[in-house]
Amino acid sequence: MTGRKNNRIKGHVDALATGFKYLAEPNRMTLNYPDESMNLKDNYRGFFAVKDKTCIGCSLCEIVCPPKAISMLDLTDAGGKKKKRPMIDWGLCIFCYFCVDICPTDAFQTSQVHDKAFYSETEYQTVHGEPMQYPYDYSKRPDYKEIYESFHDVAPDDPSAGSKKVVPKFDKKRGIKYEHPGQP
Amino acid sequence: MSAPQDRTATANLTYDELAGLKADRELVLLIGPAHPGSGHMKIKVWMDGDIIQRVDPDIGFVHRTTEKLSENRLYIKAIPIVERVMLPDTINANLAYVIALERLLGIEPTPRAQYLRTLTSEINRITSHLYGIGLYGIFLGSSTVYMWAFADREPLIDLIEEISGARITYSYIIPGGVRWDLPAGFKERAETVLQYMEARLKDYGKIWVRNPVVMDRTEGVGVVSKSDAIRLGITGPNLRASGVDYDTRRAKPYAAYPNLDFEVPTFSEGDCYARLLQRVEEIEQSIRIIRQVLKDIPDGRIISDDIYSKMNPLQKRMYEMKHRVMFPAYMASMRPAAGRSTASVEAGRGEIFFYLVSNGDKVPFRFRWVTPSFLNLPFFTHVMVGQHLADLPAIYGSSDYFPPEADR
Amino acid sequence: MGGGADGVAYFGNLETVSKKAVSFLKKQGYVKSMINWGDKFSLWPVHLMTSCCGTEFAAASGPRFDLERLGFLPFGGPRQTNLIVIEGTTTLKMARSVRIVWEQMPAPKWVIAMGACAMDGGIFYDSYNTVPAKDIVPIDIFLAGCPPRPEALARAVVMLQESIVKNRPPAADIQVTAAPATPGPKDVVEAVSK
Amino acid sequence: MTAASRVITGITFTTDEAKGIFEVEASDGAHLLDLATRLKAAGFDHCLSVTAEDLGDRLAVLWHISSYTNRELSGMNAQIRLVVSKSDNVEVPTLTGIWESANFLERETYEMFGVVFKGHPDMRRLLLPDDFTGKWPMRKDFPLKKTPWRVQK
Amino acid sequence: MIQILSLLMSVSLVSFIEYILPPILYIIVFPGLIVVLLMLFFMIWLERKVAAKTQLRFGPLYVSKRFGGVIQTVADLIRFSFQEFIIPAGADVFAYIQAPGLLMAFGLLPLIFIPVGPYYANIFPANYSLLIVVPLIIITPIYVILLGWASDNKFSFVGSMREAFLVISYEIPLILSILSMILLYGSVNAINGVSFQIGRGIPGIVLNPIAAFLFLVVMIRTTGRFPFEISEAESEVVMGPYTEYSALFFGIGMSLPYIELYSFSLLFSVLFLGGWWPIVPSAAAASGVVGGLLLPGLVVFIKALIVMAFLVFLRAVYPRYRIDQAITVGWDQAVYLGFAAVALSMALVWSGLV
Repeated sequence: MTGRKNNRIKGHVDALATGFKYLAEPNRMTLNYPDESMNLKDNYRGFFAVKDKTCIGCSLCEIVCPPKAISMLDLTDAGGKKKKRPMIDWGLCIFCYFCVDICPTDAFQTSQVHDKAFYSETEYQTVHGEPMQYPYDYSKRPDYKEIYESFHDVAPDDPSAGSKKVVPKFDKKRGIKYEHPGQP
Repeated sequence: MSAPQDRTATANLTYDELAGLKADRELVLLIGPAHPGSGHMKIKVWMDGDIIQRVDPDIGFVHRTTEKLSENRLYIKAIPIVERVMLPDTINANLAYVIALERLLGIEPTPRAQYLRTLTSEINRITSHLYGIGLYGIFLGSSTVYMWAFADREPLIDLIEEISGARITYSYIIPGGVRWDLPAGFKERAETVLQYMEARLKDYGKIWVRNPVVMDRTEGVGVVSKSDAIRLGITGPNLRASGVDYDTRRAKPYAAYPNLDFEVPTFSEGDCYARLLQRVEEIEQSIRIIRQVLKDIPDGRIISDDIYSKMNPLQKRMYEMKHRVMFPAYMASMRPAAGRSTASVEAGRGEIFFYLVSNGDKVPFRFRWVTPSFLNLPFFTHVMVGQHLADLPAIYGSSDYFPPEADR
Repeated sequence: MGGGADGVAYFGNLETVSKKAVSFLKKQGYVKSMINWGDKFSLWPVHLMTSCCGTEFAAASGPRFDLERLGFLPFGGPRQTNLIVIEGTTTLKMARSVRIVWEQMPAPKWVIAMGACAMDGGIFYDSYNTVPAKDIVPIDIFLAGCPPRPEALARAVVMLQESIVKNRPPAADIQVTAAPATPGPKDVVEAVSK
Repeated sequence: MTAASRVITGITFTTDEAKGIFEVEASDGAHLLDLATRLKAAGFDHCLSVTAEDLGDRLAVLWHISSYTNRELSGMNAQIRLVVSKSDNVEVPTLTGIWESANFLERETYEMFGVVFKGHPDMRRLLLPDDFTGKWPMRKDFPLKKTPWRVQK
Repeated sequence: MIQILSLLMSVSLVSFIEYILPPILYIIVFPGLIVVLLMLFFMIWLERKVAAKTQLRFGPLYVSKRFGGVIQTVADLIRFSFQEFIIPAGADVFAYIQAPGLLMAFGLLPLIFIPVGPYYANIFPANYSLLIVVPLIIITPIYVILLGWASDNKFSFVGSMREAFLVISYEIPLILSILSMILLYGSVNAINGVSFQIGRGIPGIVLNPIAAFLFLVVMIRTTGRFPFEISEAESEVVMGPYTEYSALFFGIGMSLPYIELYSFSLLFSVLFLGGWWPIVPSAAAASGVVGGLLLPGLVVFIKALIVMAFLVFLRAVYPRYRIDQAITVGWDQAVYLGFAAVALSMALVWSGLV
C-alpha cells in the first residue's frame, strides 16, 4: 500500500476520483444533535445523585474524590438524629466515578445525562443564593440544608429529553449508523 | 507599537550593503498560542526571507504541575491527573502509572486483566494515531483528512466507551486489574469496526498518502538520519521512521505483549513522508494485535485477589452479579512499602517513563514522569532549521507533538 | 438641495447624524432581531486551544457531531470571530494570551467556559500555575464535564443562541472583569503564586 | 531490602529487578562525567529523564538512561545518582555533551529544583512564566495554594 | 436643468428601451452587481456544503433547514456588517480603509468587458474585449498587496509578499494562454471567437487543450483555491493579507477571490467551452435584447457555474503547495506549457486544419 515511487498522474486521478466517490454517495455519520440525541448505554458515567436512605455518611467518597468536588454536610434527619451526607459541586466534578465505586453501600443513583450546561455559577454550585467564594465549602453556607434537599434523590434533568432518542450501531460501510428505537 | 523605523536610512544603500545588514533582513515571527498552526505553544522563529534560521519553542502554556499535585495527593488520585495530560491516548498513560504503582505495591494483575489492558491500549493507540494524522492534515491544509481522521476515531472511541462508560477519560486501569469487563457481543462489534477501519485505510491511501501534492510537501522535508534520531533522543513512530528498530513493547515487555506476535515496522528515510507512512503501518499492526487479543483472551477474574479479598460482602456480590469492580476502602488508603520503581510503556507518540519513590506515606514521596512529546522537542530546535516557513507546520504535524503532554 | 448660508448643508454635521441614525435603527425591533438572527447563526469561535479539552472541541467540529450545522465554524484570526471557547485549564502564561485574544475580538463577543478546569479549576484546582477562567474574562456559559462531550458543547452553543435571540447582552458588556485590562506580568502572577 | 547488585559492562549496579531499578551512585562531578562516558560507550545511548529528589538538607540529582540500539541493555532503565548538599547555588556538571536529549530535561530540573548544570548551552527557564515569583516550586518547602480539607471534623 | 429635461422628452420610449436600458441592465443585473452578489452567497455556501459532503458531514444546515442552509452566507454577512470595526493602532489608516473598496472595484471591472451574448456588440465596443479584460485581471492583486502592507501585522506582511511573488510568476502563463486562443480565433473580439467555435462545431478546449489546462491552473492560482491557497494559508500565515480586517471590510475583502472566480469562469466558458454554443441566435434574434443577450447569457452562466463548482470542489481534495514550489511551477513548467499552447495554435492555423 505504501510504495514510495508513485506516478503523479495516477495520484491526481485517484485523489479526485475518491473525492467524487464520497461526493456522490456521502455516508454521513452525523447526529443532528438538537433534534436527535443518543441513548447511551446504561454503564455511561453521566450526572448522578446521592440516595439519602442508603447513604451511611462514611465520607469515603469525599476522601477518594480526586478534584475534591464532594463536601460532607452536617444535617439532622427526620428523627432528629445527626447525619452526614455528600454534596457534589459540578464545577469541579470530573465524572471518574471513583466515589460511586468506593461507596460501601452503593448509595449513588447514576444516570446517562451527559450534556448539561449552565448560564451562571448559581445554577450548578447552589440551587439559590449567590455564587460561593473560592475555596468552596458548602458547610459554611447558611442555607446548605435546602441545597441538600434539592440535590439528593433527584434524577438530573436531561436537557435533550425532548429530542428524538436514537441508538448508535456500528456498520461496516458507514462506521456508525443511528437507529430509532421505534422503527427497524 | 514601535514607531515606524526610519525607512529612508536603508533606501539609498547598495544591494551588498543591504546584505551586510543581516540583522535588518531577519524577521522574527511569533507563532503564538492563538495561531492555527501552533497548537498550545508559542514558537519564536527567526527567518531570513522564507528560510528558518532558528526556532525557540516557548512551551509551558499548559504546564499544569502534575508532579507537584501528585506528590500531595493519594496514590489513586494520580490516575485521573495522568490521564488529563495525555488526552488523545489516556489508556497508555494510565497503564504506565499503574504498572509503576503495582511494582511498588508488589501486586500482580490477573491474566484476563492483562489482555484487557492490551486490548484497550491498542484501540487507544489507533485513535491517537488518527488524532495525529488529522492534525497533520489540517496543518498541510487538507481539512478532508482532518474530518476523515476524526470520523474514523468515533467508532473506536465508542468501542472503549462500551467497556468503560466514558468517552475519552476512562480511568479504566486500577492497581490489581481493570474496573469493567467486556460487555456481551463485544467481539462481533469490534470485528465490524476493524473491517470498517481497514476499508477506510485504503481510501486514506488514495486521497492523502499517495496524493502528489502531499508527497511534494513532505518528501525530503525534515529529514532525521538514524544517528541523529538516536543523538537527539526522539521517540515513538518518529524514531522508527528513521530506521531505529526500538519499540518499548518489545524491549521492555509489559501487559500481554510477551505472548503476542506482532512486527515493529520501520522506515529508513526519516522524512515527514516516512513518519506518515510509519503511522499508517502501525495502525495496521494494532488492528492485527487487537484481533489476536480478542481471539485468545483467557476467562477468569479481572481484579487480583489482593484487592478482591479486601472488598466488603456487598461489593463482592456486586462483582459476581454484574462483573463491576467496586473499590475497597483500601484503595483510598494505600501505603506502599518504602521503595522505588520505574516503568516504561509504549504510548501512541512514544515511550512514557515513570519513576515513583515512596517512603511508606499515603502520598508518593517523588512522582516523576516524562512524556513522549517532551522528548520530541528537538524536532523544533534541530530539525526545522534551514527549512521553509511552510515546512514548520509540516514537520510539527509529522512529529505528532501534543503540547499539553509535553508541558505535563 | 441648495447650500445653507455658511456652507453647512441642511442635514447638519453628517458625522453626528449618521451616528444618531445608526443607534436609533439598532434599537428598532426588526433591526435588532435581524442582528440577533445573524449573530445566532454565525458564531465563529477563535482558534485558541487553551488545554486538553481542545480534543473534544476538535471532535465537536468533526463529522460525527459537526457543529457547522449550527453555523459554528472555527476560524483562524481573532479579528473575524465573535466567540471564544476557553477549553480547560488556563495556566499563567495562557491566561495572558486568552486575555489578549479576548481584547482583540470585535464588539459583540461571547465566552464559553468549557470543562471543569475552566469552571472552578477541576482536578488542577490547587496548582501554583493555574488561574480560574472567571478571573480572566467574563463568561457567558459554563459547561460541565471533563472533557464535556461534543454534544454538551453543542448544547452550550444552542443555549448561547437562545440567549442571543432573547436579547440577553453578552457578559462582556455587563460586568467588567475583576482582573485589570491586561493581566500585566505582576498582578496575575502575584494573585496566584503568593 | 536485599541490595542485589549486578555488573553490567564493568560497572556495578545496585539493582531491584522486580521494580525495574538499576542504580549506580556517583561520588562527585568528575566521577559522574567518567561514569557517564563509560556508560555511553557501553551502549546506553538515550537519556530518558533528568530529575532530582529533595532529601531535606540534600538534593539527589538523577539521570535515567536506556539504550536504543543495544538489544540486551534496552530492556532496563538504568539511573545515575549524585547527591549534593542543598546550598543556595547547587552546581552539577551537565551531561548534554554526552546525551544531547538531556538538554530540555536539565533545563526543566534547573527550573523546578534550582540545580544549576555547569556547561549547559542554554540554561534558562522552560515551563513557568518569566516573572514567576515562586522559587524552585518542586522543592518540598514550596506550598500549594491553601485549600482547607473539607471533611467537617 | 432645462436642456436635460427637453432631451429626455424628445427621446421616444422605444429608443429608450433599445439604447439606454441594455447597458444599465448589463452592468447592474446580468453579469453585473446583482448576479455577482447572488453568486457570492451561493458560491460560498456551495463550497462549504461540497467540502462537508465529501467529509462525511452536513455543512451549514440549521439556518434554513428545508433548503439545506442556503442563506448561511446571508447570516454571516449580517453579522459582519453589525460587528465593531477595528483599525489597528500601527496601521496606515488611509490605505487600510481604501484597500478593500479598491479591491472590490477592480475585481468587478473585468465583468463588463466579457461578452455573454452576440448583442454585446451593440452595447460596448466588443472588438477590444479581450485586450481590456487581461490587464484588468492582472491589476487586481496589487490591491491585495496593499491590504497586507497597510495593516501593520507581520503575518499580513508575509502573506502579501507571497501574493506579490505568485502574481508575478503567473502573469506570463495567463497572457500566453489567452494569446494562443486569440491566435486561433484570429481576432481579439471574443464574440468572433465564439462564432468561430460554433462555426467549426468544436469547443476551444478540444482545439487547444494545453491552453485550456494552463488557463485552469492560472485560474486556480489567482482565485486562491486549493492546492494554491498560499497567500491566506491558515496554518502558516493566519489569514494572510486579511488578518487584521474585521467586520464588513473583511467581508468585502474576502469576497474578491469569489468575484475573480466568477469573472475567470465566465471568460473560461466563453473562450474554451464554446460560449453560447447550443443556442445559435439567427441574425434577427441577435439584434433583440432577449434573444441576443439573456438566452445566450444564461447558457454561458450555467457553464461558468459548472466550472466554479469544480474549482470549489478542489478544497475537499488537495492540501496546499509550498510558496517556492508554486513559484517554480509558475516560472518554468507553466511558461513552457504556454509556449507549447501558442505553438499548437500557430500550427493549427498554419496547417489550415482549422
